[in-house]
Amino acid sequence: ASTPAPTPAADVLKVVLILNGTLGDKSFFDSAAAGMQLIKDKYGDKVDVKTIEMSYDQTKWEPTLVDVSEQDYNVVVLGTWQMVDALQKIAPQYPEKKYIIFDTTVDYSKGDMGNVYSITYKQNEGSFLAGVLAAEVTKSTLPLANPEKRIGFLGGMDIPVINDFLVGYIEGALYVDKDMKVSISYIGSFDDSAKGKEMALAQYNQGADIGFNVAGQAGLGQLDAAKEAQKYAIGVDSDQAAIFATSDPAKSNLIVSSVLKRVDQSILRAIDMHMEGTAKYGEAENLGFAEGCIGIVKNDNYLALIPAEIQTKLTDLEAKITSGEIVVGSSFGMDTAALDKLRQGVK
Amino acid sequence: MGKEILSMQNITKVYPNGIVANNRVNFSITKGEIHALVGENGAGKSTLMKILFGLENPEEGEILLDGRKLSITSPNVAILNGIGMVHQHFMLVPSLTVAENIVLGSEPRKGKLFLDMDKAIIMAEDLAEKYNFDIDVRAHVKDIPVGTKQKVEILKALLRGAEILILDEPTAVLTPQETEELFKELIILKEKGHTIIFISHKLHEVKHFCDRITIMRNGRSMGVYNTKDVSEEDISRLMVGRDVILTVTKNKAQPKEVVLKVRNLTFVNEFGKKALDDISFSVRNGEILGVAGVEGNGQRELVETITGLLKCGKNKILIEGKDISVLGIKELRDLGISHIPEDRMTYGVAENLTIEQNLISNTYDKKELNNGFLMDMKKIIDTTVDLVKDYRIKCNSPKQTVKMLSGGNIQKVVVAREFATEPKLLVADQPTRGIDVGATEFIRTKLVELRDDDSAVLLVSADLNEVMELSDSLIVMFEGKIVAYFEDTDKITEEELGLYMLGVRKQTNEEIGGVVYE
Amino acid sequence: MSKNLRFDILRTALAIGIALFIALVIILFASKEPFTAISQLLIGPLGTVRHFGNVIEMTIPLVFTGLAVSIMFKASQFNLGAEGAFFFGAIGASIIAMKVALPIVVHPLVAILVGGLIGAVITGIPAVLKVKWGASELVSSLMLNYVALFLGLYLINYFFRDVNAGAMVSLPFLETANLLVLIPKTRIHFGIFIAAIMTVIAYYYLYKSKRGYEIIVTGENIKFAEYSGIKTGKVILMAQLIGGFIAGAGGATELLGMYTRFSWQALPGYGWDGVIVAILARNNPILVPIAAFFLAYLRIGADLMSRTTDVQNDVIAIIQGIMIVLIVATSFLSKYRHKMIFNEAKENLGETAKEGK
Amino acid sequence: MNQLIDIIFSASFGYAVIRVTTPILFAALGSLIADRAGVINIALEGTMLVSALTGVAISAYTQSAWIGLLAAMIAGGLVGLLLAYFSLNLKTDIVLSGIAINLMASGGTVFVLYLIAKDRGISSSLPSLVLPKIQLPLIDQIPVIGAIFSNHNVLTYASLIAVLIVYIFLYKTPLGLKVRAVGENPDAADSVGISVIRVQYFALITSGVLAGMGGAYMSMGYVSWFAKNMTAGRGFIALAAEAMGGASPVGTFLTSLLFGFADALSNNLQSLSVPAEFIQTIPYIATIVGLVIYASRKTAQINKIKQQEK
Ligand SMILES: Nc1ncnc2c1ncn2[C@@H]1O[C@H](COP(=O)(O)OP(=O)(O)OP(=O)(O)O)[C@@H](O)[C@H]1O
Ligand SMILES: Nc1ncnc2c1ncn2[C@@H]1O[C@H](COP(=O)(O)OP(=O)(O)OP(=O)(O)O)[C@@H](O)[C@H]1O
Ligand SMILES: [Mg+2]
Ligand SMILES: [Mg+2]
Repeated sequence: ASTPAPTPAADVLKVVLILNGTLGDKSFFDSAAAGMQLIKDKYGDKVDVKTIEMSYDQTKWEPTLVDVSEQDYNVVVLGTWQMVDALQKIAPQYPEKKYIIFDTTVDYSKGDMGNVYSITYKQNEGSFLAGVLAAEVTKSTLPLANPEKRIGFLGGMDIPVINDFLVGYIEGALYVDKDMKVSISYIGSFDDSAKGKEMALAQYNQGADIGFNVAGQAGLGQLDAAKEAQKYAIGVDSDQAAIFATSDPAKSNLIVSSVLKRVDQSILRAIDMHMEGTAKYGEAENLGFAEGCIGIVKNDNYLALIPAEIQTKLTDLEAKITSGEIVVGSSFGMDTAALDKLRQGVK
Repeated sequence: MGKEILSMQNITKVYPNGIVANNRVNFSITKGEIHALVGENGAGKSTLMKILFGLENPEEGEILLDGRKLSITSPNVAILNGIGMVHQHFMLVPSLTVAENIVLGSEPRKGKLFLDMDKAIIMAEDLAEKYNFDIDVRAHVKDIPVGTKQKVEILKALLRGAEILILDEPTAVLTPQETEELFKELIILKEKGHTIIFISHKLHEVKHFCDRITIMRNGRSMGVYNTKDVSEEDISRLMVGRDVILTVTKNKAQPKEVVLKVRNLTFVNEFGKKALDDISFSVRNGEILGVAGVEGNGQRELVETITGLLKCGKNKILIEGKDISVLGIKELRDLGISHIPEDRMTYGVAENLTIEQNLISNTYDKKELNNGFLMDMKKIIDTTVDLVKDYRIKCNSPKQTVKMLSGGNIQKVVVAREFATEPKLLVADQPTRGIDVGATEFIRTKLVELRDDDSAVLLVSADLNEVMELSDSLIVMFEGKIVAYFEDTDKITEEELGLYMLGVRKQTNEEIGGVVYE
Repeated sequence: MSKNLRFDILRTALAIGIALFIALVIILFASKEPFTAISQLLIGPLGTVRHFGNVIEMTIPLVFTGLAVSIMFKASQFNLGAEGAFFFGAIGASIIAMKVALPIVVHPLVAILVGGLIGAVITGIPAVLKVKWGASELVSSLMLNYVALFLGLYLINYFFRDVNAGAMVSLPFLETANLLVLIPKTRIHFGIFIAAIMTVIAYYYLYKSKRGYEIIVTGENIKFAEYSGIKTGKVILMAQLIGGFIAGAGGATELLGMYTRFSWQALPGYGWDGVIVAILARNNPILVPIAAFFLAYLRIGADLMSRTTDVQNDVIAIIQGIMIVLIVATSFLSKYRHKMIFNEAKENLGETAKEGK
Repeated sequence: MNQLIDIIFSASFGYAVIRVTTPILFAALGSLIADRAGVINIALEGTMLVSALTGVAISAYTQSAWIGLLAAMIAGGLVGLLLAYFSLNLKTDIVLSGIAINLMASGGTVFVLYLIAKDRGISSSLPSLVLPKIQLPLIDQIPVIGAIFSNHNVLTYASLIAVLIVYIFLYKTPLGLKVRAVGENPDAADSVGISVIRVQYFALITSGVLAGMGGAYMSMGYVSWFAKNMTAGRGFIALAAEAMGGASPVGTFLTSLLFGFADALSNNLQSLSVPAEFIQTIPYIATIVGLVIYASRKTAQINKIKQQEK
């Protein structure tokens, strides 16, 4: 190893999170880092946690993975599909290490990966509820709703994870009303919140009265746009109403709900299982409502704004999805033509 | 003799490349004199004056102004102490107007904040009128000819009312009349108590107008003389270290076939003005055709159309019978045209490249200098070392950048390159501008040699002395037209020529038609 | 001359020293383990073969864009086309690598050639616009980079996307297309030879061939070049095409050497890095690899520092900036240098004076 | 197609164009002043970032948007000063200095953001303020015009006034004349006693202040927070706009507006059935086309003159 590893106290679990990006995305990298904090909070001195940002330069990812594997960490946490190839190559070389990969799964047929636990999320299911909520709001008589049946979707980039949200969202909207129209914009960036705001404003100007942003930091522009245009918004990943609850209540009050993708919870859950010795290394798990890793925020705003019958409907649907009664489509494995058809269908 | 007002003592200047431009130079002037500073190219005159004006800092030595020690760290300090300077390589801002250039740095204001352009124009106009300079002060500097630029430079310095006025070769591009006019003014200034330092390679001017002379050689001062005690020959001997023949001897020309044929050439410039108006003439090999005229009467356009820098219409210019309107500059050069441009710093050299690189710009792609894909570096070094030696370009090595040469030596680089190809047609626009007497002699001799080797030469010069001495025949241009043709240059006088140049006289069309040879 | 060289080395060393000192101060402020951090920064890359390999791996693309930018800058074409050319060259090479079945050795070479040609087209456009209409190459190249980005993403996303992949990436390359890894335990690939060859060719082309001479003269004084008979339009176009070719080939090489499929979602930034490298190398191809290595070493050292200690990436950006500025600072110690020259000149004068006697 | 026309001719679109133009215009004017003084300012992007963060931080701390703006302008000026120091005193190549400053700004702002907001991405935890919008008294009443031109952020109007001020400064004041002279021929300026370095310092600092106002607009008007890398290339677009505008204030204004128009268009067009990637290229292609038209008109003029000769 490049650095002389300090001798670990025998019973301290050393966990490292390596992020193939940078923190501050207000999305799953931040959430994963928060997960590390949850672990530290829960286990205190019994664990040692560290987070490494590898930046977006892919050529650095594999070397870092090798580095941490060679060092004295017990568990390596990493995420996204882009890390899969490297992990499939490295994990078998370090059988004594444990790997937890989130938001994707390794191909267990490609070698001995008994030390890898994969976590995926049913974001399409959470997004389905957002679609239902948005469609209900636009049809409703809420103070800022208009008669037009149009809702908005603001994506960061035209990529599978974002589109997984989109597919669930569209299906949810159409579940409520076959004629529902969805304005779809991709910002082309996860940074440019000003552009996010512009695009959201354009959607609101075109008749959407509620929008759903799935664009990390850039998506926050939509919340500003909502305040400016006096329309509704749905947040993503974390409770976005809470971000502004104190600093800007006027904005916060327009955020009817947020779709949660609790990477933090899923990592904590994995370490819990590791501590208990029940961890499912060598397996993949697809987490959703049941595990508390996907959800939709029901905070005071939501409770105050959303009519009771819609609230009930959402709760019902959540149950139906959890039970498998409703199966929500996914963008994974969907080809571009099919996706396009879906998008054009609601324009 | 007035009292000494300025003295530079033991000045040593070493440039960053290690060249010692001034070596313990002493230089002093007395109040109310016109003091000439002469010396070979690269002797260190400009450097000494740049030090005085705060553009360069000396390593050693001190400057005393009125007996006070003064450290001139920037031109601003110099200006505040009443020192003004006219640089030969223009210090002008091309996109600004003449008036703006003149007032730059001491602009008249409207209120506290705003520029008073109207006042600036009036100031500039008054000044030009006072010195009898015919300048449109509203014109942009980029559009005016070199001679006018020179006048703007002079006006700039005069406006500031400098007590000590340094003129670094101000007369190189002026006509004799204009020079005369300038000196009248300088003498008025002198009588008012101003002191003038005058650099020139034209010794008769020095002899005529200056009180004392400091002669420099090789970075050292060779002493101070009263003008009346020394002859032009003495001065040149002291400068160069040997006797210099000031006139070129040449045999009568033996012109043969027509090489350059210009027929009914008209050129309209950007402002819609006819810079060239129906010009026709021919130049034969074995002769030098001179073009006389006050700057700005179409000479530049004429030269640039012939050499391809400006495009002309079909069948207006033919070289050995070939219509050049369809040819690029490359093809023209391949035909055997050489060109010494008016503005050496713009067209003549790339100042950040080495002397070597500048010397091969017209031959770099010739077989002799190339070995298949690569250039033959050894050959290039050999040829350029020879040229540097032949043309006495003063430098450490040909690998030195041109920027580090003195003005005259830059000119020599251009001349060496353009002569070296033994051209069929040489278009020379002021070939000896800024070149010292010794080198001028050499270049003029070379020019005559070229002629005798059957080159055709078109010589443009504002230096009447030069055109008259070198040309076999002569045309005079005025306002874009040819107004006179003299088959034999020896048969005219300077005064006569001046009348044609100023548009007072004009020959008949038949007389002018003589230069067409058809 | 050797004195000058010695001086340059001394100057650079001192500049690096000062930059490091500033870096140390910043690190002291930002870190609880400043000494580990600084040693990681400085000698981390020398720690293991793998880490040193990382430096070389990163040097390769920097050499390509550094050369590309050098040649374009030499012609005084101040533009950032290398960025777009690198990106689009990589796209072109990817398509060949995915879709065209060719034997080993031939396959990557064809892909790199195609990448180069596409890169040439990208930088050729600003050149044509400049030569034909006088449009500023700075603007058009900057804009064209974005066009290249979005057009490239469109191509990949709509025609070559791997629908089974969990991210917006292309299909995997065919095995035959990958560049050979040369040194085990590292990812140093065959591209290093291509980069070396490009460097030598670029050097000879620029400084020893007549075409290079034309580029240099045109870049220094376009009016003088025209006056001398050089067809400056053609020269500018040529310089841009060659620059683009090298950048495009660089993108292709990087992709085939370091990746198994196309997966960039943004411009990778090597064009900007190329500007840094070119300026560090004073646009001299032969110095480009040194400058590229320097930058790569700095970056990898910084990475190691952020990975193993608590110093964040952001701090590293600041340190890098300071280092780059100081090392290129030409006025640094210039007074001292002038004194040295002066003394030397004086000595010479003394000698000649003696000889005179 | 009808949909497209509806969009373009709506008042909200016109309003959006002006709003999108503001930050670019500020930075482009900054670029203009530096350029005219012969010192190309590549650091605009980083300057905007630094100022955007400063504005947020100081407005949150002082609870005054105006002090925040002032601080942002000062911060911009300081970045300009730093660039001047690097390039004019240390004599580091100015392009490289600019790139280095951008590098430092992108890292430094995140670093500082983390120190003050404990967040590496966004400043939303800070109670920062925004600058007010202004209702234009009479214009407000006119139907469509009012909707387009009234009720913009105070900095939007400031940017328009800045165009005028820069124009007057450059062409009607002694210092402006000096700036132009220095930019074109520093030797000439030097020879008449103008301190070239001082003028260039001034130009770079002013350039920084202007870019700083653009940055303040981003975080205290356009949106109400600072976010990592939020300028997203606007500094470079501004460089392009300035170069395309022929380094004249009015030209720069028009090209900034053109860019704003194209950008607003691309933001609105996604509802049409064109791939997003194509729409995202609109501003850039529009710029290139605009540039070519502009440049070719100039060459056409020259050709026309040449035609006459024949
Ligand atoms: N910027 C410079 N860098 C290096 N060397 C220089 C520089 N300027 C002048 N020199 C050298 O200093 C010497 C003196 O030059 P200077 O210009 O003072 O000569 P000069 O007497 O004015 O000559 P000329 O009559 O040709 O103008 C020359 O050898 C010249 O090459
Ligand atoms: N525009 C310019 N750019 C760069 N260097 C210049 C410029 N003008 C003059 N120089 C340098 O300054 C020095 C003096 O040149 P200048 O022509 O002023 O001297 P000079 O004594 O008038 O020369 P000459 O007697 O040859 O006309 C030269 O070394 C020259 O290289
Ligand atoms: Mg001189
Ligand atoms: Mg001179």
